[in-house]
Amino acid sequence: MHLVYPVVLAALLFCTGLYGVLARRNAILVLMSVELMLAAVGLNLVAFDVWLRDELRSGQVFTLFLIALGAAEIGIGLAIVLLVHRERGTSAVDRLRELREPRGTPRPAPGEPGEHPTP
Amino acid sequence: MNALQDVDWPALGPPLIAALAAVAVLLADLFLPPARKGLLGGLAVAGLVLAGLSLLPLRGADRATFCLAADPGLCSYRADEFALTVQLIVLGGALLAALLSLPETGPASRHPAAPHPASGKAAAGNGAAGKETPGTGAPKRDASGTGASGGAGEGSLPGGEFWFLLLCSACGATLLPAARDLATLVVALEITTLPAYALVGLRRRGPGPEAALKFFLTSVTATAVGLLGISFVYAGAGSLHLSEIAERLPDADPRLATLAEAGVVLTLAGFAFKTAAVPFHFWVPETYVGAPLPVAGYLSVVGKTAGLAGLVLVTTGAFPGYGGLWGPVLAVLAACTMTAGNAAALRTPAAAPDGVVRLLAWSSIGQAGYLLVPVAAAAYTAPGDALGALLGYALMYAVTNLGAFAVAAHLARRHGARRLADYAGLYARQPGTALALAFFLLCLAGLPPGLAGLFAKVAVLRSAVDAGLGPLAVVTALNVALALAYYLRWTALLFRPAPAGSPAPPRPVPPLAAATALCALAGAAFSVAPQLILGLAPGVLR
Amino acid sequence: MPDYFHGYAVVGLVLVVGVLFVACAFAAGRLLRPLAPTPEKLLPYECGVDPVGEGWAQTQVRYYLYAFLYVIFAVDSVFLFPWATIFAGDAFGGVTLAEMFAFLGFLAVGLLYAWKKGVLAWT
Amino acid sequence: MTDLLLRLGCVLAAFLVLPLLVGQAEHKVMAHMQGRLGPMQAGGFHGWAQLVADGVKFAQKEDIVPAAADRRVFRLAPAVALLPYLVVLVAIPLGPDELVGQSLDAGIFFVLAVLGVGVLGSLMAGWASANKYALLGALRTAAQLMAYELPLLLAAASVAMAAGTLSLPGVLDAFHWWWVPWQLVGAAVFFTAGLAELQRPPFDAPIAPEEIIFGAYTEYSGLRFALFLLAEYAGIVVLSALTAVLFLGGWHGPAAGRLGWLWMLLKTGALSFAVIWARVAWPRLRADQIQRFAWTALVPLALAQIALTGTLRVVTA
Amino acid sequence: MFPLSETTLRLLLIAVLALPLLGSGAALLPAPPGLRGAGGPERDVLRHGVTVTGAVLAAALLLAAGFDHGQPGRVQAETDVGWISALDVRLHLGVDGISLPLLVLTALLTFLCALHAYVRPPGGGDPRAFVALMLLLECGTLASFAVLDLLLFFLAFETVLVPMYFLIARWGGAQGTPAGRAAGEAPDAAGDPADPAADPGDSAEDPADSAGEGTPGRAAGGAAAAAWKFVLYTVLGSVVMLLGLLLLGLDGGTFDMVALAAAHGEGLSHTSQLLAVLAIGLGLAVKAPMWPLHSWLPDAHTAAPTTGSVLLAGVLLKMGTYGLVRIALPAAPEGMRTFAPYLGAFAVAGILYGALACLSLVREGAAGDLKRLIAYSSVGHMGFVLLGIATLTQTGVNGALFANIAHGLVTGLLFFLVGSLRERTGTTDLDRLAGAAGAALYGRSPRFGGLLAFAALASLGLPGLAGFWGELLAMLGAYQPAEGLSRPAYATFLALAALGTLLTAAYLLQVVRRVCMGEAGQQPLPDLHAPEYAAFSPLAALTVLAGLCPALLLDLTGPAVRGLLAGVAG
Repeated sequence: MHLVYPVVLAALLFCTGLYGVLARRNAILVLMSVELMLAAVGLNLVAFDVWLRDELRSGQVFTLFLIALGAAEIGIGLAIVLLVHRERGTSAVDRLRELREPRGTPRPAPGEPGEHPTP
Repeated sequence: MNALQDVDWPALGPPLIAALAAVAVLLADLFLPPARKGLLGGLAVAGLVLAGLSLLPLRGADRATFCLAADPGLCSYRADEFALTVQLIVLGGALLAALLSLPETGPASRHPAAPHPASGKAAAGNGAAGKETPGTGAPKRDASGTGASGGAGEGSLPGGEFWFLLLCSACGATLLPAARDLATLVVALEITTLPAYALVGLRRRGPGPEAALKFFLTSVTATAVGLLGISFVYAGAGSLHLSEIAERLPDADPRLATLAEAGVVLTLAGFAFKTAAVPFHFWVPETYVGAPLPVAGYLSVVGKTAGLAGLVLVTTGAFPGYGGLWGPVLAVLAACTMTAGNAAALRTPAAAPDGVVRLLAWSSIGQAGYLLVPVAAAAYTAPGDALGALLGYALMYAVTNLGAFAVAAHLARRHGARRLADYAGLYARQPGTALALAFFLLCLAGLPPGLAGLFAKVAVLRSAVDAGLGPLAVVTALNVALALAYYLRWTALLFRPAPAGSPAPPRPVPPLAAATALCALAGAAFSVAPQLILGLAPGVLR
Repeated sequence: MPDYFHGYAVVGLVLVVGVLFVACAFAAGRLLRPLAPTPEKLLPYECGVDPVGEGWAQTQVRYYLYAFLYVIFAVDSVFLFPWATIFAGDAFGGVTLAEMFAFLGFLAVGLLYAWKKGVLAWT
Repeated sequence: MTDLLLRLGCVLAAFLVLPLLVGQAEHKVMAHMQGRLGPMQAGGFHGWAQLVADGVKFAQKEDIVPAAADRRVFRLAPAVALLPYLVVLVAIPLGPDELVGQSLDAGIFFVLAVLGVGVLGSLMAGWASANKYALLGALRTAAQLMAYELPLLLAAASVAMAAGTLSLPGVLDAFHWWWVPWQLVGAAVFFTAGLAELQRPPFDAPIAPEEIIFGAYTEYSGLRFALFLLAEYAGIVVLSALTAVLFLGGWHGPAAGRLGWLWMLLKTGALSFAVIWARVAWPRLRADQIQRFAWTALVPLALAQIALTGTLRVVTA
Repeated sequence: MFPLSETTLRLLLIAVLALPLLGSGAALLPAPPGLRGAGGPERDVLRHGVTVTGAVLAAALLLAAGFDHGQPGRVQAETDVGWISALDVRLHLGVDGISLPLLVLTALLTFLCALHAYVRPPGGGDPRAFVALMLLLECGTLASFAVLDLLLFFLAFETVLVPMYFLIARWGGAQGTPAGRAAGEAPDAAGDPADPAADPGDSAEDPADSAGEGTPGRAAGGAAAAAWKFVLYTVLGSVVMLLGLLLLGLDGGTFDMVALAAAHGEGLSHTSQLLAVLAIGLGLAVKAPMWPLHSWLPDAHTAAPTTGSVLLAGVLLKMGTYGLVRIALPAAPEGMRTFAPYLGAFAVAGILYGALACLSLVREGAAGDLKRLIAYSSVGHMGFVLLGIATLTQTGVNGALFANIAHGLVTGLLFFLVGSLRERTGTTDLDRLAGAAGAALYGRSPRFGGLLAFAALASLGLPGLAGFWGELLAMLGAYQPAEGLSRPAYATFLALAALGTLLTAAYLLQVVRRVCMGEAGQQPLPDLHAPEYAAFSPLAALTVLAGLCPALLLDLTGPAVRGLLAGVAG
């Protein structure tokens, strides 16, 4: 089989995943998009492995590892999302702002009392 | 032909002992009666110490294991000087972070009914569904916003899970610098970071989960991108062993040249994230603020060192032929990273809640920038010297940064809001603590009497000058001056007279005091004899 | 290599046949069956009671735990299969046995942990 | 080419006929065990055509899609539930000497993987129905699948270890009679877990009519409902055949050269009978009992079986 | 004078460096029972400071005495031990004719400062910290004159930063800025910790901000802002200098100053010489300070306590010029030659600028601060030093070194005097001090007034006093600059510098007029007392001595300079 088909498929998968990561607000969907990206990588690796006729089968072995990694990531990720959802009632990434950098603490303007403490 | 690999078990000692300690803690947590859960911390610390001691017999040796039966030169694990030094940093960092955590991990048995499952947070009480409505969520948010908005002091960490996760992460970080093929490298990296997500969110109330989520999503995306790069590299080189890649990638099929270059860049991007380089640095302050303080310290040192070690392995180990590609990229990254980190740290207001953690977070980004300088320099010179500078700097940074975190953790026991202003007058009340913190900060700033920091910075700059990276050297130098402003500002605060009516600092607790003393001692030793950390010559990575 | 793909080509063919079969069945069904929708008929069926609320209200996050356990163990067992085919090779001997027990030990620890933590007990 | 077409035809035929046989057998066996006669009218002789008649009836029923449902997913679900069984049948050997739809290198792996897809059909159905009982049933299905997939995999892995191959014909080639006692625990685990995956009694909490109407299939009617039923019986066939191949020697038996296919069918039939028997003999387990059984009984047993297999294999080698 | 063995000299030099360091650490510890005096721990620690600095001074004098004056060009008392092999850093110490006077000057000034602090304990906080910081500062300054390794030089350069910062920020006062305070304000408030204006933390809210606009009009947080400005300027300079040092060391193949000086830039490409001199020169020029980079100095001086001002003017500024002579001049002669005219131009600009700024400060109604005025005058004086260096001639460089020392003595004395003046009158603001009529110190406190006038005259370069020779030699050097340098340009510099001396004389005489003269009959002020005599008389005496016997110094520096200039001249 020609290498192009799986690689193009993987590229499409990856781009879909990347789009999802960038465009989705729901944390679960972002998570799923990431998994899509990982799947694309796995496909890539297997395809290259077969194409290269790697005697060590590195690509396939690595893909197995990736599957395990992906599973672990999903496990932890879902746990975190659920926790956030329970605490905040939302899993939309852009609504989580508690930890944002505090912006522009108002400073007394020149001339206002308080800037020059008079002894 | 013997298909079996000879496994050099002693060489595997550090990660292996860490992993075994993790399992031991997990099992002990299950069977210890609630009253004696305190032993878990001791067990974890002992495991880390033991793992650190297992480095001793490996000194000076260059041992490799998990080699291919067909080609004994091709190994997946190599305990050379680079690996051992990074392992030392990682284990030491983890040990210090563990000491910092000791006072915060209480007996997990305070809620006997509430189970703490494997991820440490997945359990839902049976009535959990009711909590999902925003109505009940809102007051909680308010409470955490007006009160001590930091994670500090809001309940203790669940002991068993915390130590297990910490040890797991340390195990991964210990494995990472010794990995010599991309699969091992990636797996080690993930073992390092996966428990870290859980650690960040381990305290379920407060901002922990949010921090964990942000950390997680960004990190996982970066991992995916990096993995895509690795798959391209694999296509070009036909192997995952670093040295094979180094040999074969430049001679790859010309049709694959672009693919290989894209792979190099993407792989770098993935690892750059782990070191919190610009533009992948935005998660750092938020994550540090939301995480328990010891975990933030852990991330800032161990996580960063691990990521950096990965970056070094990939750049100098696998892509030495592409120095012209990644050298400038890393140089620009380093410059941007330090500038962004220092500029933001400079803006941190003294009165803002969590200012301390935010400052430390931004400063750690700035420091990451300095740490990237030698890596970039390694593209242009013999990598040995540059990596020596890198390791020296990393050692210095680990000791002093964790020392600063130790003092911050100490003060956070009384000042939950973790404001910079809380440090005013510390010298008048606890001179020892104040002097130690001042020393750490001056080390980080690179000013005498923090000679360790000074010489580490000199070494970094030297590597840049040596590599002919003049502009980068200038930017670095200017950043050193910039960073000085906020470090010195904090230092000055310590010696300021204590404001009337401010609460007295908390009484020292032994683990924190021990951690502070350890860091101070190590820092002092490195200051008197900088050759201890700067004499490392890891040579060319194979 | 061609053989490898050939095997799965047949599988794909079977799948196509299956899809055709289902499609034919639906097409035939469409010709045969009546179509007379009413609003009542299209309501969710709850044994004659008008539906209230949504399904998620009753959902327990607890199910997630099983998913998590599954993912851990199933992914672990993925590693078992490639290993299973070669572990009894001549050169390995007791080493693979030790490996196996290490592997089983990990699984057992995980199981023990879940059990001790009360994940497997349903109140 | 003709060979290929023949094989395909046979697989399709088996897929269409065997489940019906099992279904009819269930009607009759259950009835007799409960002291009834079962269907007697359709077709004349002991109601042999009852299921055919059922099929015709289903095809004529209105196909209702609830207004709130996710229409596309709702309609697709039955096909997703059914097709994996058809695909799996390809890889199951009927007799020696390539008497199999298609011999695959990674047969065990393939079969288990494809079977995992089947449950997706139930989940899709439960999700798309917009019915809380359906959703609850789907979630129970998912939980159950996850709990039992693991012992299933482990038990199958034990066989793969014993045979040193993942190919199903390869397993049968390596078979010895003493495998049966050796892998007995594994066989029991595999069969039980398979039963649970099929949501057959006593593991039918996901579709328990007394609690949640009909679980994920509550909103289905007509042909789509029939397909779900067909999937259930196809599942019984596949499970029995797989158990027979993996643990009972498949076509092995006296005069296997000529009568291998018969032995295989007999073993499959006997196991199918056991499935039906279980439905009559045991009361339904509660959802929590189902979970506990999986994690505290089957998984440790499967692990023990792997340990036993591995040890014996290495020691005897 | 009397020869000491090389080993003794070596030990003496090490003692000179190590004593303050050890003393600094010891100052933070509680006094041992045997050393506890009656005055309580505060007096104890201040006495400790005097003891240590006294010991250092003694060691330095002994070193100077044992120094082989027959061979001042040779590095003596040399210690060379490896330290950080990875960075090629060696503990290479030694003194020659250039560094010896500076070393002694530093030890002397610090001792006098310690004495001054013992008599007048500094307000503003813990004296333990004060003494520790002062000793650390001494250690850093001494080290920068004694080390012969580029990176060690950088280290010593940086060492002075933190102590100086704290001295200014914590013990300094903000009262010096014009229009800063209301007239009736109690002078003691200057260093009061409760005073928010003097509080470093206050402006620590935003150091960059306050450092950026630390204009004289800004009163609040003056000390802290000034300290920030000092640190930021110096650090910026020193990191740039570090780059230059690294370039020099890496391209030259060694970080050893002696070896680099002996090589006279051989093996260094023209480009790297240029870059190295540019970077090193920038860093040192900030410290020196050279004209456009001087703006931290007036603020720092004004805000610093007496000790800080004295050490800053007397010692710290010398580190910049010393570095130029010691490193840039011999190691990168080509680069130096390229930049010399620019250096000269900036130097002359500094001379004129300093003089004009002083003139404007001394005007009536300008609310000029005396400390600020002396600070600006320092800019002018250091301009002469830089001009001397820029000539690249023996005469010029010798003059520069002489002016260096002279400026240390005279300006140190001036700052001491102004500090005492503030203690007496509560202000250093010329207008408040003198008003329209003059402060009439001659009448109110004759000896004090006389000494002030003496110092001012020394500062303006009256022949027979220390200030004269340095400026004269620098100008002589400019009259005939080194070969290859544009003569007309230097002639212009010469002319402008001469104009500068005139202006200097003008403003200093004005100062004398306004401060020392005036209507009689005002309330008398306390005259000099014994401790002040002890503190001021050595400086005055040395000023006279240097003015009368310049050969004492020039004999020391001359041969050493000849060695350094070999690359430029040859």
